[in-house]
Amino acid sequence: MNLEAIKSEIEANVPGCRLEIIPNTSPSAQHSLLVDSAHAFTVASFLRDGASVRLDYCSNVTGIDWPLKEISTKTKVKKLVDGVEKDVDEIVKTQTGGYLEAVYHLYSMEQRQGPVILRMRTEDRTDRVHLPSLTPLWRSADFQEREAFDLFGIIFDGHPDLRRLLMWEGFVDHPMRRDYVDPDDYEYEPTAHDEVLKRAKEHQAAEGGL
Amino acid sequence: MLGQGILKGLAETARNFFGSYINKDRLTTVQFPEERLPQIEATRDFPFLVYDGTDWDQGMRCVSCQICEKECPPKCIYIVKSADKKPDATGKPQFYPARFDIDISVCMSCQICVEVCPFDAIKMDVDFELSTTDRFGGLLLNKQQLAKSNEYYNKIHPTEAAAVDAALADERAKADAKLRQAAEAKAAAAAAPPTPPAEKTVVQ
Amino acid sequence: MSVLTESTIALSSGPVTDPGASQLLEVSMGPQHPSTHGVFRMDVSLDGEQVVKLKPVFGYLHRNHEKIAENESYLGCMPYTDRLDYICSITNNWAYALAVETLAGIKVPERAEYLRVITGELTRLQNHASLVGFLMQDMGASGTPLMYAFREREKILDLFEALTGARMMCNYMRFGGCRVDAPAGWLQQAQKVIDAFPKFLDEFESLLRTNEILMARTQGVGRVSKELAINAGLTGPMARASGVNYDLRKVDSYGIYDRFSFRVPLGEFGDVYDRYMIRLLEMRESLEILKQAMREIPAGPIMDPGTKIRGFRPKAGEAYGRIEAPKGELGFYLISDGTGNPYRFRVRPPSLINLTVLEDMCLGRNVADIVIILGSVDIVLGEVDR
Amino acid sequence: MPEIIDQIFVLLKHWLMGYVPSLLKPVVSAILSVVPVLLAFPLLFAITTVLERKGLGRMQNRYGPNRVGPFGFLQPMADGIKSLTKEDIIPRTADHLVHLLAPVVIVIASFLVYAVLPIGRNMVIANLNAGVLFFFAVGSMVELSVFMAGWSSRSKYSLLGAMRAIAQMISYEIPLVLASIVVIMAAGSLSTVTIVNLQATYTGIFPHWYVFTPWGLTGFIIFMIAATAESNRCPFDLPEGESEIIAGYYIEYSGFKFALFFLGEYLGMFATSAMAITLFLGGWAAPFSFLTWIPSYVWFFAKLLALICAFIWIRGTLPRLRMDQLMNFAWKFMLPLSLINIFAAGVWHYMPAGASRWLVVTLVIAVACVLLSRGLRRNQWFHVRTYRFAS
Repeated sequence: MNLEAIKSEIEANVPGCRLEIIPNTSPSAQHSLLVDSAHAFTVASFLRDGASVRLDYCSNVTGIDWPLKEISTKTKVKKLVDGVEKDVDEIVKTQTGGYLEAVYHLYSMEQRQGPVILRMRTEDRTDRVHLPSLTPLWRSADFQEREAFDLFGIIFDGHPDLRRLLMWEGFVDHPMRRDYVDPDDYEYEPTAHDEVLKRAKEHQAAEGGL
Repeated sequence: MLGQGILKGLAETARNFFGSYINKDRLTTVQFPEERLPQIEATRDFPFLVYDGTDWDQGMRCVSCQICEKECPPKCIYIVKSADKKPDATGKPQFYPARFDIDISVCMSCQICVEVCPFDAIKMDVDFELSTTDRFGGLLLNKQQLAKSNEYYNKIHPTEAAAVDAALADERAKADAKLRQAAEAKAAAAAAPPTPPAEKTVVQ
Repeated sequence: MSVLTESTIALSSGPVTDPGASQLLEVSMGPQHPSTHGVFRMDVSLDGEQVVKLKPVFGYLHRNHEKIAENESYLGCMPYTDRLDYICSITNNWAYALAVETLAGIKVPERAEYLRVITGELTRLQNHASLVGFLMQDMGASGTPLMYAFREREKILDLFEALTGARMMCNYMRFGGCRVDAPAGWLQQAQKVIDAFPKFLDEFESLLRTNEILMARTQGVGRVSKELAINAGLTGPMARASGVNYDLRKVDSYGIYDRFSFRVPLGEFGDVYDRYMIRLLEMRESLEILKQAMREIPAGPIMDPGTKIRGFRPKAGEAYGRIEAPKGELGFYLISDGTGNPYRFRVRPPSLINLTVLEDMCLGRNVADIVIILGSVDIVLGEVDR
Repeated sequence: MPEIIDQIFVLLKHWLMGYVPSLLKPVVSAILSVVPVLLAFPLLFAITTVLERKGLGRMQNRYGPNRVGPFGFLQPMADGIKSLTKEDIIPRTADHLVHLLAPVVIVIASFLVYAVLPIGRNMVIANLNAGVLFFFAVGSMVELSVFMAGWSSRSKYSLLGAMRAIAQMISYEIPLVLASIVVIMAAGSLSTVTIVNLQATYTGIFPHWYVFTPWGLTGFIIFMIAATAESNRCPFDLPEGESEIIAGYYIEYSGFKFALFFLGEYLGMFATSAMAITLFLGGWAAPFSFLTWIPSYVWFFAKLLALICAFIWIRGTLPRLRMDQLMNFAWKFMLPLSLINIFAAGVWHYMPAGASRWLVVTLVIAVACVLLSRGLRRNQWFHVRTYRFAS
């Protein structure tokens, strides 16, 4: 099954959607399709009902956190310095990430094909974290989107019952984010590790002694 | 007829009731403290440190390379590497663990430490009666508590231990041969006139 | 039976405005309840004994497995997968190993593939056996079927111990093969267990297959239509009981499953009885696979020599690997950024996703039915909450 | 000599009574009759718990209790000590008085019914001429206790359990009483002593037990099924519903109160079994005329133990029914069948003795049985299924 073909089929049928194939260089060669969130629902419902490959089964839904990362690459550039051609290191800074991603692994039970991997990206990691929910299309996304909301903080618009799934009501942070810091609310127990003992001591001091 | 399936089921339980008196296979229960299952060779629970010879401290195979500490998934191993070297069982000077603790309340018996150890120094024990009233100290085993002899290892995992012993003996023989070769080369070199640069370094 | 009004028992803090109106009894089933198979809770609203609302509550056993795995090496993740679905650790190992192998393009030697199939199918046998036992226990059969199932499971666990060193937390597979080869005599011992297993199935079926009480209790209870089963992503015996012909051993034929001939039983009604029977039938098919695998297993290495287990660093990329675990489709989604730790490690837990339709199955049924419907889903909380 | 052994307890009591001043005679006589019963049946309870656990164990291919005392037979002692030393927890919102009274009431009610049960020849506490009526009247006090327990605990599970228990016990009381009517029709008396005496005669070597007639057998089976439901035994243990509503009406009980409930339940089971023996299995009468030399009370307890074993066997095999199925079974099968059984018994009495009445009555009951079970099946469409395999 060809992702290119699916892409062109979607583009022909869903006007205005922006699609991008994210290549996967690893031996698995499971390339994915990045969908803009405005058209994601239409694209997904087309994939489920209209496309030649009927993706009736949504296997896996998950979030990924891509924090903003600066990658500096050193390149040697030949430059004319004082009239002499010299090798000069030039540092090119590129920024990647800075968004949350939701990934859907879709299969076709009817035609026994797959996976077609859909990705959606939020605009940033703080307040514009809304993505359309695909639960109305696939019930199997129900708990998994709730989990992604719980652990990553992606807000799925249109989800029928978007509550925390694994953490308790009233928990504030999203533990699966890369920059998550454990709250200091454990009951520490002495262990073999000095580091833990130290933290325990600090914790007890902060709590006002034993 | 209503009740046929029920009667069939009743016959089955009756068969099992009487069968359990006749057929020993039906009763899988082992009356534990009096009766014990035969030791299964592959069984593992918590790691221990192997030592050669008779003195546990001197014969310890561990050279404190700390690979197991790094690889341990729940991070239950705690090693302090020695500053000096001590001769091991073969007499070769080696680093040794100044401290080697395993917190078996954290250990999950995954055997990864054993797999990654390049010196066959850490192996899995089969002793499971480890309950203690001291929840923290009692389950934190130190170097001495962990040290068990190679004979013990041979007793609990005979096949595996035999293979390890053979491999170690092989390695040692190779090392000896190498040493001998080196010594011979040295002797040969000593017989030959000394080279000036070597002398120079000595002088310095 | 809407006699359970405010006047008889304090149900909520609100005042009684209309004593004649039917009020709902809100029962919190779990987390301490003998039939929730662990620390699982259902907020149930009852009208008499009829369920009008049911909301599952998760997370009592949540330990953020995925976060732990992000801080572990690829090898270090393996023992943690044992603890997902602690009844069938070997298939969890397999799914993870398969995902890593897909990610890094590792080939698995022949003998290791056979060992994987043998241990994987033994796992399926013991999982299904204990599940049907537990289901009957939920139905109130005072332990007899459960004990028969455990008697057989014990023999399979003995096999696991002889092979992997542990009864439940096997930690058996590695990417690129298996950790240890079968010791001398193990295959013969396994053959004996496999040969004796049909006797247990016969016994179990004569005890509880045509039993009228069982049929009355389970038939027509907790029905899931085929369409809903597909849409809600039900997999494994749950989906097949609803008539969805989707067995990853056939669909993906991962490993060497295309070499074995076996059949996939399908249910028609998608009720509890179908789920129960599908599991009994699947055990027979597993035995078929085992027989063939035991016959054909070749000699040879069990690890891919080119794979470095320690300090394993796959190329940057991602992979989704899935297998047919006893409970359904168990998938691992891995993203590598080229370092020694997975950048993202996601488990697709079949038990959790099979619970999606729990409320649909229970609405309008009795309290007694909730218990057996939940029992027929086959959940393990270690996997649901991760 | 067998006569003396048979009557030894009666003679012993008479001998002791000779030393008692006449003023105290009624009181001492009552005590001397009641105390042995108060001792014997709790002892039987202890034995039954061990038997049940060992029997179930063997059915499940386990050993069962075997650590306390020889072969584990002192296990009930250990259990008793355990339950006595356990903390007695009363929920804060519970109705304390009713919560305390409920286990007491169940034990009292269970003991009261033993007054009319003939344990052996001339061995009955009170020979009431309305003994059977007394038995059912007092026996229904158990329902009161169950409701007291369920309501006073203020737990949702216990309330559900109590509701189930009330519905179930009232439904099954009707077939229980209707099934015993056939015996009263045959005996023409409500006195348990008379009923047993009528059965303790022999034709050749065979006794005249009512169970050896078609209507008697049907009555006995109906009675036993209803008795299982009355004593909340598997497969009718819905009020307790271990896996559903945890322990039903006694979920909030702990320690010795819990043990009292347990005792009450078992005593109830013994009592209904003893009543079944009295009505259908000839009470203390020996099964063959040449076995009459064995004391009557031995026969009584032997029959009781046999019935208890049957209860255990059923418990080890069957899963539990659901509430609506239970009700359907009571009202759509048991009740009509017991009514038809009464009719059949009437036909029996008006037909001349011989093969013809056997044939007619058996036919009536068999046809009723088949039709009713078909009716039961029509509502519940269950059947043994066959499965297809994907290609």
